[in-house]
Amino acid sequence: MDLLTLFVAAILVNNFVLYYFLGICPFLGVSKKIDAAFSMGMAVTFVMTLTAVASWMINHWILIPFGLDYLQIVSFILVIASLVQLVEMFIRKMSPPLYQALGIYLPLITTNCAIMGLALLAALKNYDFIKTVVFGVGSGLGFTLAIVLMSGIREQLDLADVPEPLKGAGIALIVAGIMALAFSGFSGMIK
Amino acid sequence: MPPKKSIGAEYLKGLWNENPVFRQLLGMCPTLAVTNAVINGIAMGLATAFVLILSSLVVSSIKKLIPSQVRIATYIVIIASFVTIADRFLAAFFPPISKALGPYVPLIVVNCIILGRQEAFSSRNSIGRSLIDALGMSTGFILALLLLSSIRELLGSGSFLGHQLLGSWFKPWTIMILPAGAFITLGVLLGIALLIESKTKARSV
Amino acid sequence: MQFLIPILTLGLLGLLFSIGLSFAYQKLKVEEDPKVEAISEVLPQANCGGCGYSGCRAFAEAVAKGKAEITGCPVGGEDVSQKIARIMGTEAGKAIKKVARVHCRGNTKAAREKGIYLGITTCHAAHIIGGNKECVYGCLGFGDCVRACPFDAIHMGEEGLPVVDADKCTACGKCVDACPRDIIDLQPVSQNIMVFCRSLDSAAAAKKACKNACISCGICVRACPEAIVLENNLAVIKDYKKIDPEKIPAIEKCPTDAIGRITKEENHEG
Amino acid sequence: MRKKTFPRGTHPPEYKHYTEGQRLEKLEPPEKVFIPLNQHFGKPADPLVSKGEEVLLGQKIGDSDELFSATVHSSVSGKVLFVKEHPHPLGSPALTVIIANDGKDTPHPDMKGTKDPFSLKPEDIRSKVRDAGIVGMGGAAFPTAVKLSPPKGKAIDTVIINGCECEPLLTSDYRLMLEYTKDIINGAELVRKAAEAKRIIIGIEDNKRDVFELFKQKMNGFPGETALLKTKYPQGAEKNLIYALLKREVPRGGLPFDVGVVVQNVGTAKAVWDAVSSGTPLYERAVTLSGPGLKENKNLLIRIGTPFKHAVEYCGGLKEGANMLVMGGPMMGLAQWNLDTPVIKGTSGLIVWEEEAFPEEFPCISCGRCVSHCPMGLVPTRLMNYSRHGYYQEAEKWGVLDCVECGCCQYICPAKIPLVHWIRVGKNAITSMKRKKKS
Amino acid sequence: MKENTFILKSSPHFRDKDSVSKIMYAVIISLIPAVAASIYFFRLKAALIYITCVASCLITEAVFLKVRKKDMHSLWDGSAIITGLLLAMTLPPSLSLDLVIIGSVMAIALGKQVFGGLGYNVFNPALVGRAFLQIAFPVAMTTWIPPSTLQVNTATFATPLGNLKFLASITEGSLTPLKDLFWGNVGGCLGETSAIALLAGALFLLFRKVIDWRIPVGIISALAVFTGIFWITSPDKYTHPLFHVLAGGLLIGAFFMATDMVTSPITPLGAWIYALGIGSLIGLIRLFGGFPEGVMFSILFMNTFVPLINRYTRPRILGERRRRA
Repeated sequence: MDLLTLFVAAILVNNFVLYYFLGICPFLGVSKKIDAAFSMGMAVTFVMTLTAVASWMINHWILIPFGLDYLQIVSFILVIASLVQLVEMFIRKMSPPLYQALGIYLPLITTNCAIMGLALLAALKNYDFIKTVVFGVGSGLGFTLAIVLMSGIREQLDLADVPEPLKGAGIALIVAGIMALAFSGFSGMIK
Repeated sequence: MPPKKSIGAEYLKGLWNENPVFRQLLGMCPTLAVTNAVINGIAMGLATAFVLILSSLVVSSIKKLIPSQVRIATYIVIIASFVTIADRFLAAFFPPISKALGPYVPLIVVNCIILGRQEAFSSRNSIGRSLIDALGMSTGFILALLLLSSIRELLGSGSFLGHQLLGSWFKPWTIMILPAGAFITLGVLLGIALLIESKTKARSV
Repeated sequence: MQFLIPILTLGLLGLLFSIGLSFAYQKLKVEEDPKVEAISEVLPQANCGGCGYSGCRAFAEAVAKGKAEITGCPVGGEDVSQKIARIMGTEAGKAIKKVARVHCRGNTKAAREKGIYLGITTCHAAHIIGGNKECVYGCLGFGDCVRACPFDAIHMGEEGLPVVDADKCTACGKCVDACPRDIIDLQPVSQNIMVFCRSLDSAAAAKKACKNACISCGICVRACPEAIVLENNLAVIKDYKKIDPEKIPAIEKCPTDAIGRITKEENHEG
Repeated sequence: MRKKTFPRGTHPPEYKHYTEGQRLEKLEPPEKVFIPLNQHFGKPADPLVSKGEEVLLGQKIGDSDELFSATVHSSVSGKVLFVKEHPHPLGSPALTVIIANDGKDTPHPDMKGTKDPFSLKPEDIRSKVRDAGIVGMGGAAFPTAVKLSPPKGKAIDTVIINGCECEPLLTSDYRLMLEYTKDIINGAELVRKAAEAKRIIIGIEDNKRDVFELFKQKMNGFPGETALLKTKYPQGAEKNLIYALLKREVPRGGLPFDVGVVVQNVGTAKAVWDAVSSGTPLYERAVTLSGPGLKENKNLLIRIGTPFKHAVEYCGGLKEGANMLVMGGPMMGLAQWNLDTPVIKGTSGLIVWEEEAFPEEFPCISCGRCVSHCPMGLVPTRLMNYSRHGYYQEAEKWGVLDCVECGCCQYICPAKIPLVHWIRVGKNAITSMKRKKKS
Repeated sequence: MKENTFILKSSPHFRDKDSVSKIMYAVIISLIPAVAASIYFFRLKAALIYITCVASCLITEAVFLKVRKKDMHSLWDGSAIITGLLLAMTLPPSLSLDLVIIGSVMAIALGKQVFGGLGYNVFNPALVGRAFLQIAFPVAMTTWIPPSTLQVNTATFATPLGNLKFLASITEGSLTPLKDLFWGNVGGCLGETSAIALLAGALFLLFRKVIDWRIPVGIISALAVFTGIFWITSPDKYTHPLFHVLAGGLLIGAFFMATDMVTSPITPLGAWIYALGIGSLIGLIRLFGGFPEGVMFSILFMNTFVPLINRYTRPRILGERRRRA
């Protein structure tokens, strides 16, 4: 039940985008088309899961035993950057269609603060291994939900008469704000 | 390569024309996350400026030594080191602020402003120019954070830097210090920024 | 010992990853279009994803393949899009600068209206129900070309005909595609004499529909038979190079102004 | 008996009472007729006559080697004045044979009847139909001979005779059905034979119950039935009619023979009978002249090529202020601007009224009425939006090419958005893009 | 005969008489019984809130139209008045008027005009205004006063749903009687109290086919099923579905807010998905959430799904092969 709560909370209540403000860049950038947004979401979920595993291992097997907590930032970012690049190359080699669907979003993920944020938050909250993984998957799905909803709305707004200065990022942020309002209805559901 | 700008222009472009937040839409995560109070915004801005300026200095001074295949990785390591220093410094001397900023100080490492400037500017320009550029960008970033956090703190708590400014008649808009308020305020500010831009452009043509 | 552990850890991690990466890099190198490189060069390299693509490189590739708009980079703004346009343009059109030209002088005074048009006010929409003017070949005047221009180089003139700003025009061809009646084409900027009519109607019908229509009288053909011919009731400049500059005044004797030099109003240069 | 129908659709006011009781009158041919060579779906015919030539009534004056084309015949006897461009009801001017009527109506010797039409072989019927220049007379003017010769492997089992006349105001088909019942049934039987089908279904809307009963009686002895349909627009649209009667769905982008059906308008059936039994080619058709803008409302049998002006004057002329002239019904008809334009084979009606100011247009409020009324199952508002913003690929994905332009969506739209016009823009853009790609 | 004075336009040439403003004014008419009921229950205070709300909505709308150089005519298409009325109906009667103005401005500005005005908004404007107030001023928005027809202790007064939230067990306390809920003799937001008045207006709208019947039916049945399951399994902890249907803002939400044409799906199947989603989310939030009421959040949340729903519930085109199962 704890795990389920954690999972649902990561998706709805403590949504990475709408609550933690993580991954805003791709959230604004790759949310113009639903298909792209969904692929991006899936790619992020995938990388988040991997990162959750890798960062937990680094943190608990190397950094903590040696008392090197302060190297967290450097080593996490190294892990993520290399991991993403390896995965990209691997996918490109193994499955070109998958690369077309997911791989092209991977470079963008390297500098995506959602991934780094996940590693840091998981370390900060002292989750055990299983919890870290669940947290990773849930957060990834939460990101996917937010970005796909956003892309649906933006596809519709593309056809709307949005005031000129607000077109693009402006209206997207306002929509995100109202989405955050709507999502806040779930607060209190999970303590 | 575009024609060289004067030193002044190189500095000023970060304030408006290439303002990282309002014009380039970079570094949105910290911009939104830590601006619920002015003090947090300033601290974040300063920390980012510290990292940006020092990384720019280092990158521009060793730019010839870095092989191009691993340049991004190298930049990241350099940035990460300075971020660690900033993080530790805040934790040691300003624990409450460090606590308030939470994971967002370490997250400076993935702030696109910093990496973007290294790739786009420091790796191609002299140390002096990079320094000016980094200073300009930092100022632009700090100003953006200051603006956003002032609005949010003023409306959300009726105060500025913790001092109660608005009288008791004012009912604070709690929403402004919550995520929804952050998004909406920034969205509206972006709209205003673009509006000003298009107005000034129309006049200059 | 205190210093050694972090150095070792980081060093080992770095070594591990760099070996893996360089190995993979060697294995998976991909050949690339030089245009991609060139476009990549002028992009801001912020990898912000604002264009909808995964980073600047992906955007450059998409532009090079013609999938993305040259104005797609929101960070770079107009500056960058013009640079990209130039990169893409030099590939396509080499040295001669071309501009869009409008081949119709059926302005609000000259062309007769058919009736009261109460439809959607775009050229395309008017065209599919037969247009608002009696001439079915001429400009409809609703400005589809103006809306299509990404460089703000076409404006609707006072008399209901589009005017091209030759300085701003990059000859991208958007307006040519947008015009449902094919009255815009791209021509070398130096070419200043042309036929301002596309009507294939017989003389009487054309004259009735528009005061400035080509009535296939043949004056221009007689003035310069080596370059101009009549085809389907319309004068056509077959070979611009063969027009003798001395014969231009004779050509300009056209009774309906359907052929002649581009006027200042029609060409906003410098 | 349960009335058959199709899902969705709408029911605009009928206004059929204007002309319902008006018998079909023969309109005397005018002094000059203007016969366009392009009166059908497909390639225009090539002229067979030239300036100054004498022609006889029913003489072939245009033909083409193309499959998708139809022959054109003179509707009067007299002298050819010109062969040149003339205003055409479909929009741009088209090549037209202009004939001065000598008033004698001397018939062409080729107009010979057949003694026993029902004993003819299918291919003979088809060639007679082609020679007579018969096209679909409901409005689309698809060459009938082509419709009767399905490609190999597509067997036809049912002939549907379309007696719906679902367009408001029009009653020309109704009068035909009332006055030429036997001819229509005979024509239907010939169509069935030509298409080698098993049965005939005559579909009639329940606002024409008298005609339904009449056909039910007279269909005795013919292989087929008469079906009563609910009065609903667009009941007479081919794909919807097939669905209503047989519950078969013509595949997207397909034609009725993909589901073993041929649909013919009642007017076409009569024309087929005339062509085969008496050798008369298609040079005359029934036209409803109606609407509040005309002094008198009538149903007329008009020679092809008669200018609108002539017919309008026969009805007493236009009323003051009449500013809307539509060829066809008010839902799918084409707005006309010139009274010199001639009646063609696809002219089912000429409607005139005074149009008030254009209603104020609102933004779409997504009420969904267009969706719940579209007989094709499309989302018109989305197609409109994609088309308006130039997203033609998306529009195509959402089925813009499946739109039959029946006009239900725009009729029902509370925001008064010109949905059909936008959809036509989208369709046009997509087809021209495809044409460009091919070339 | 005059030439070239005919009108050129595309078919169809007939148009139905219904129009957007007629639809809007039908909605306004349908709200009259509920507005009248609330003025009866809460007297002058209610009237003041209504006037302030509608006026500030109209003014905000006018300012936007002016700045964007749009036709002032569309100020009177009725949509701004509806937003004002609906927003007022969801406010607690005790709310001070300055907050009412803030809410109205936010409803029109953030909920409608930033998207381009009528027809383009993604979220229900009245609910955006309401949600803004709820999050900005949580205390003011949950301070209730009893209707003037009810004699109770004002200090501990709560709404029927609030009551429900505080009760440890259904059996121990006194639930608001259903009869009061039905007539509206209870505390709560202005317009949501009287079920009978709301139903009267809703019937009119359904009769005029202004609203899609699927949406209220879907919402109410989903909520009834959701709460019904818990009621059957443990009736001492949870109350029966009828209470949930009549209490709080459910009726006004189901009939007047969720059915807002602009922000609800356009396809029939979409309407079902949307309605069932709202209904179950309301149940979820009411039974397990931190707020006593979930109508507003549920509708806003499902509003975000509408573009996706519209996209993936496209009707089958005639002749299109059925999708493989």
